[in-house]
Amino acid sequence: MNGMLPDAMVAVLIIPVVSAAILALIPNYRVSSRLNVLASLLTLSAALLLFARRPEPGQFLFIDDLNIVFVALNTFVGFTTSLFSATYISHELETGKLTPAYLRFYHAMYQVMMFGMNLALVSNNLGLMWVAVELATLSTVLMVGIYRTHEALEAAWKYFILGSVGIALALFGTILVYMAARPVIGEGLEAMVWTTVIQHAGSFDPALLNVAFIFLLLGYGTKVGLAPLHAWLPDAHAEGPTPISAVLSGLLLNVALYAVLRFKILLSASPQAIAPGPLMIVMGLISLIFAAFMLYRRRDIKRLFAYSSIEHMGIIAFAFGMGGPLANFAGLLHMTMHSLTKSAIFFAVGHVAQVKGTQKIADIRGLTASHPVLGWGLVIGVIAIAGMPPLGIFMSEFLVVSSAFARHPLLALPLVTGLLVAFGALLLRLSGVAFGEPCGSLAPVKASYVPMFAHLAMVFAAGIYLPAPLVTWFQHVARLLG
Amino acid sequence: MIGLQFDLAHLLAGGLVLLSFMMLYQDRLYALLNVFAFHSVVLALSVAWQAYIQDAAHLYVTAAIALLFKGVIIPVALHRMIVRLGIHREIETVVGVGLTMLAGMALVALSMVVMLRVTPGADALAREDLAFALSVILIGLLVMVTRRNAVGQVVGFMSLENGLVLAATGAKGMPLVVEISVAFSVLIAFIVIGIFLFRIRERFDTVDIGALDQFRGERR
Amino acid sequence: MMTDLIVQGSQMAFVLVLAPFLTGLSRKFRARLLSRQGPAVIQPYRDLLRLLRKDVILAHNASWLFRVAPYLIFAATWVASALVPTFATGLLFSWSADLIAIIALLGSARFFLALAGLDIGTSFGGIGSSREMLIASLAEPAMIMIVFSLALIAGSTQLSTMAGFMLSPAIGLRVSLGLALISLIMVAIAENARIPIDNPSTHLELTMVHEAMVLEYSGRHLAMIELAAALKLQLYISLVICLFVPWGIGHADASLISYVIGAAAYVLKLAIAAFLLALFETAIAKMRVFRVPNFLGAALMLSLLGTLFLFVSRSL
Amino acid sequence: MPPIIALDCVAAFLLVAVLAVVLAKSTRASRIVYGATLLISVVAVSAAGVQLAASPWEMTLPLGLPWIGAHLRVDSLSAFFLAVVNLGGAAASLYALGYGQHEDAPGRVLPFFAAFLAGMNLVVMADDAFTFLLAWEFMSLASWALVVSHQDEPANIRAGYIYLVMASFGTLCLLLAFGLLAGTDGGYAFAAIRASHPATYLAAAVLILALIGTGSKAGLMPLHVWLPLAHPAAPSHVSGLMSGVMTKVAIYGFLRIVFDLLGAPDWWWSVIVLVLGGVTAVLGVLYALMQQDLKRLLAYSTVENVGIIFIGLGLALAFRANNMNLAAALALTAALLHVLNHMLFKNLLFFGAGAVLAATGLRDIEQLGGLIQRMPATSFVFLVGSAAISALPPLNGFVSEWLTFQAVLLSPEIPQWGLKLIIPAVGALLALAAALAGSCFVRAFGIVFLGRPRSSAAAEAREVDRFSIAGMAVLALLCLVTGILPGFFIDHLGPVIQSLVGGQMPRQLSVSWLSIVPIAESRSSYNGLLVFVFIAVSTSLAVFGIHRLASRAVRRSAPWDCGFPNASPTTQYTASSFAQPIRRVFGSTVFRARETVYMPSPGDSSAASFKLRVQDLIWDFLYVPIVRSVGFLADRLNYFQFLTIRRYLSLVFLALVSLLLILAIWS
Repeated sequence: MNGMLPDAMVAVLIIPVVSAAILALIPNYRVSSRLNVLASLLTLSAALLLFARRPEPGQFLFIDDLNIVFVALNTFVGFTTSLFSATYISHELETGKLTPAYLRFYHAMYQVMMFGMNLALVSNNLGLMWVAVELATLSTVLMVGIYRTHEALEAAWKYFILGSVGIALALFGTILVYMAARPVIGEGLEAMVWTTVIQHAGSFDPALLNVAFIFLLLGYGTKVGLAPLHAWLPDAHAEGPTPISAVLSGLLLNVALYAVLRFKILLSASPQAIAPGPLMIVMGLISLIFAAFMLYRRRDIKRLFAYSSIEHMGIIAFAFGMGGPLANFAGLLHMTMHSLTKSAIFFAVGHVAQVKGTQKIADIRGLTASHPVLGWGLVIGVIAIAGMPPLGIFMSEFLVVSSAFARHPLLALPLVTGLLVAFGALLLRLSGVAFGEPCGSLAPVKASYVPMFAHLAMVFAAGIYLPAPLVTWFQHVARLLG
Repeated sequence: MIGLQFDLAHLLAGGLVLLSFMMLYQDRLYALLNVFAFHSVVLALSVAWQAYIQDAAHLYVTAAIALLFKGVIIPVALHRMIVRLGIHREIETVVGVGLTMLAGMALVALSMVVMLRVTPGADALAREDLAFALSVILIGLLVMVTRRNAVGQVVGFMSLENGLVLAATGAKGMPLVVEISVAFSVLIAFIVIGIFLFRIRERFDTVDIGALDQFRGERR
Repeated sequence: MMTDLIVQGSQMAFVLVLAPFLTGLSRKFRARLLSRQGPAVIQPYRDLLRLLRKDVILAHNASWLFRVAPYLIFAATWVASALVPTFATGLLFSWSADLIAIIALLGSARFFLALAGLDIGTSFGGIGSSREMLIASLAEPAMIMIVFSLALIAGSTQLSTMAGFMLSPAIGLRVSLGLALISLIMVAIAENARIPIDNPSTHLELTMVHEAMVLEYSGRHLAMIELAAALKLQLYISLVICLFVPWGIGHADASLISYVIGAAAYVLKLAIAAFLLALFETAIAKMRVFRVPNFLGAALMLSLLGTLFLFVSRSL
Repeated sequence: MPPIIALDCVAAFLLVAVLAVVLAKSTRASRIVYGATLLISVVAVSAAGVQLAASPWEMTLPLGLPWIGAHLRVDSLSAFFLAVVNLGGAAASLYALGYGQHEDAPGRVLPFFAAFLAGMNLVVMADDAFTFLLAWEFMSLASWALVVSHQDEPANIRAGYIYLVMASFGTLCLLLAFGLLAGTDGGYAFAAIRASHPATYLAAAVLILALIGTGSKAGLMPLHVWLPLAHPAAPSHVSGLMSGVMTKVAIYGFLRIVFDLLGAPDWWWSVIVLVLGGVTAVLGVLYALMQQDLKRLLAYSTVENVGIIFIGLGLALAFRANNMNLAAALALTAALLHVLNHMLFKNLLFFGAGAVLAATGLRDIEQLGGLIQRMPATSFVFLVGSAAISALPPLNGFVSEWLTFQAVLLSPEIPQWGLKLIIPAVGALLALAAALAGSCFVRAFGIVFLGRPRSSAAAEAREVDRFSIAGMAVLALLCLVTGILPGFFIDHLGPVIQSLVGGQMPRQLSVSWLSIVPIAESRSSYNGLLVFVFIAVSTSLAVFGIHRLASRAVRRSAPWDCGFPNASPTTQYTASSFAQPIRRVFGSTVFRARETVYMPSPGDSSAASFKLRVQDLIWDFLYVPIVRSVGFLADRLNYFQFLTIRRYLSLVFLALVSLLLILAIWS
């Protein structure tokens, strides 16, 4: 046990790679789905070991207070999602939407994706982080297109093209950062190692950093799904398998956001450079309000919640952009809560779509009557995502809005407007879906509710009571984010 | 010696920008491809030159990749694809050439303004390279935006990526350059194959992206 | 204490006895003005007694409310009018309800009267109640406004105090007082269903309000309601008297003589008021129901104006 | 230690809610749940009563915002509202013991009922912004679930939707207000807020936000639109709670923020509150007069009463701004007493409406009539409620309005001219509202209970079960007690008033004959007890005397009706015809009432027709445009869902270029 402790960080990466290789070889989908769950569980436990004892930062990998949170969240949601997908995917096979061959590919890719995201999080090297994000993106592209339907392929293609452009922009930003770092730190790998870069950030050339940040913001912002770079997100969510939608919303967006945050820290470390805050605030507000209005005309339930992800990413970007211990804390909390809630919602939506055999909102009615557990679960989820107590997102929105209004009243007004508009839209759709005369099939749900309610329970608990260690941790990170 | 180094590098980088401009006003796909091939060759040269003056051996690999993959294989592949798709004599730009050129000018100017802000502390070579690279990237994006069909856009994307490589190699001692260029080649291969796949599956009667996303998520 | 109780009791008896007399008197004056002989002044007493002795004829679907209402109406009105000083102020229970409360008591009476009108489920009852409530809902605010302006002058809503203040030299001649008086009279006319708002002596269904509500009543119930109506008329008149011409009114702890004087003065004023009322009623014609709002609106405006004047003059 | 009990009660309510989820299926669930809530509320009422005079009790739980924790505090104000809330809750539970049996899907009602009570209790106890808003929103959520509990009717779903959107709008306003109060470093605890005195313009902003936030929950015009939709949609005992109690919790919020947290007021604040209150009172009752749906009528009358309460609050603000503490105390007492009174009779009336609904299945009063014969008990208590809400002595509604009038009469001492001129006008509005309320409830009671049945359902109505009647009777009794012994309640309000305006009315119970004397006996006094006794005595005197000395015989016959009685019940005055004169007077301007009568010419055999159109102008001119503009924007932006990839790329491109431009221009 002690022997492997230092390598927990490596394990987080190795386990997915190995299991991906194995999964690619196993024909039987029952075994592979179980194995998938097992692998995710192992990754999760490895990630948790990181809390126990933190390895020294290396040239390529490291763990600090910031990314350990993300890693833990990432692996946890990865695990629950694998649980969900294990029950979900078999149904896809029965309905013939997928063939065993594709299923094998699916499971392998799932682990590759997890690997990519974990790598992006723990990498201590800007270049490596970039490569990892690209890897995660490409793997998700393949997953999105897995159904091979016209719409799926088209969504995948859109995702692919926009994603590649984003990658390119991000790369240029990374190069610029290197250029800025080189005169101070000297040539070679050292100038790309995060831990060293951040130490000398103060003496970097601000002009270069400015340009770099713009490219990085747009590049990784494309992945975050900030408007107007969001175009890929709704379709990718809507057309891919639901577990992937859950992972996209719950994890990939966070990973990209993590990258943006890193560079925000870097920029705010150098005094003369432009303040990254305002840029993020503006993009956040645009995304929030845009997505809020887009919610009204959605007909596909998964696309609806995809747009709500854009909205929440906007809120988070706003919070981090505002900065300060309170807002950063709120941002972190909101991000965590959003991942949990949104993935829970997608679990529920997945069940709904399988039972009713459609994703069209108009064709789903009276869930609380026809499928009480599922229906009320969805209601709780939407209530939570809409920011109502006693669920976690309420707390973060409380902090964001109140502190924003105290500091920049004029910024808070569009924020509040966006929140209200989005709330109206979500509730409108919810009351259509959850209440009224049931329609469609009344067949019971086969898949397990465990992941969904596990997430909802956590969100609920967080809304009432945040454990002290977590709080101190978040506060520490918030201070770190400046 | 420094002077010569500088001048040659400068020349090659400037050449790249020039070629990007030429791409802007090509309305025939063939011509576009040819210009692009030339673009890649020049890139390969400049990378090689950088490899020589930085005496960084691994950059030669990048140069080779640029030369072979983007200078030869991809253009040829696309060439044949165009023939097979029978779209070789399509004239397809969105806005008029003149306007595009003006936009290109503006972009170059913009990138200059932005980049020359950089304190001369960073060596001049890097600054020049970066300025040129930035303009190549922006023009590449402009090409992508002003082209209707997928091949044109892919070419635009690749020229953009050339700009990236130029920047990467211009950055002295930048690690992972080779890996990155490889990764990008893979990416481009994906794209090309993607187009090709769509063609073969007979899902889309043309690779015009306008048709490709006729569905666009939700019907109105 | 005991004497106080007696005085209070005599006040209640006094108003009760005097109310039909007032009605009879005004009828007599009216007849005279129309150069008719007219019934005797004590005719109302005779009517009441006869009604009391007659059987009650109830509609089949009359509810308990219909049977209880007359007594409640009578009681509320009686209590209200007993609380208005007639021959003396500051009686034992005079402070148990101030002017606002008295108006509200009349309101309760009206509430039950309107309900009684709806109880049988005839169309006439409905007409009556609906129009009555319309009139009330316009007259009450006007009345409250009058109370405001008077209370602001006298610094009290307590009738005894107000009367005392009116007697005191502190009171000069004021615009608001005049306005208040006018609108009070208008309200009184409306509330008592007199011409031009309503005509107490017709059963012409298009015009009637009060009579339409009590159409189904007979016998002792009708007697109660008639008596209540008489009491109400008398209440308003004695209100005008004690607020605007309180001269001669005695005070609680005064001697028996002053009471007698007060009573005499009161009866005299009552007679004059009856004459004026008759004069007024013979002078003008009944107006359409939907002109009533304008009439009462005018009253409301006048009273509000009076109040505002006061506020202004107060702060000058 | 009573306050602990109050806290335990919240916990107990939540426990019951969970329990209700568990045994929602069982048939005896509703009996168990309502019994439990009844028990808990009674305990809570007694605890609150004890706490009313005691010194504030505080406690901090390690919940909610981590670095602040959940502060709970029960001072006299909270205690008073705890009493109101739980009294209403107890009555509702008692009533629901019977009424709840009619529920066809109890699983959708029981858990949220208990949760709703818990939420309201928690709001009143909260002592920091986060806990307050959490409880506030939880309350809205639970009540929303109750509104949509009869989910098969689309109208209910719509009502719930509008309700929750308005609620969260209000919550966001409160959130902004608290954000201002708490300041940048986030001192969310009320204690910290009290300590910090915001700048005047900030305070004004907070006042406006608080007015919007709490007003939207209380039903203040023009934020009332959800109320007449949502309150009737819920099961009747819940409607009673929402109208009678939840609006009061909103009033509590206003009191807590404006009177307690915000510090000394500015005089012009009161102008806003007074005008809004006056307008709300009159418009509310006018709308109530036009309604056909009994429960909606009651909901609108709730709007009216909220207006009356806000008039009292506005007066208190005006006096307090001029340091006239006694006057402020009088006005505030009036307002708080009306809070209690309205809770009593509005619950009673909604329960009555529920009883009618249970007995006939009808809410449309045009279909009802003659119920006094079939349901004597219900009709009696409903009559008491109607008399009380019409402000008739000797019942309780009159006392609070009388006190408000007394407060209005103190206004000439105020120096500001604006107030000098506005307060009398508001007084006139108040009087108008009171008078109109009278005719409104004559109409309601008369059409529903009197006359002849207008439908077979009404003709076959059955008296409701004894639990329901008990629930209503208790409230009716309380209405009477509050009416004849107001001094007792006023004295118990003393500490509350003291804590809010630093002054209180003179002790009333010491006054002889138990009458109430706001300032001085020479100035004004009222004695509900004596008035009651007088009326009772003289009534019985008259009855006794007449039955003894004169005749007592009764003969039954057909109604006379001017000689031509008509057998058909349709010839009775209908509700709309009853309201017609008032509609003529106010309607044409206030709500665009349009009557179209079609009378076929002689010989034409087609049926004559009468159409009446009444529209809510506030809805048309305030809300419809908002909805339209949102829809418009949504449509416009929706194009972004349908662009080609190239266009999306150009978006990215434009974003990049514009940012670079900014960078080029910047510095």
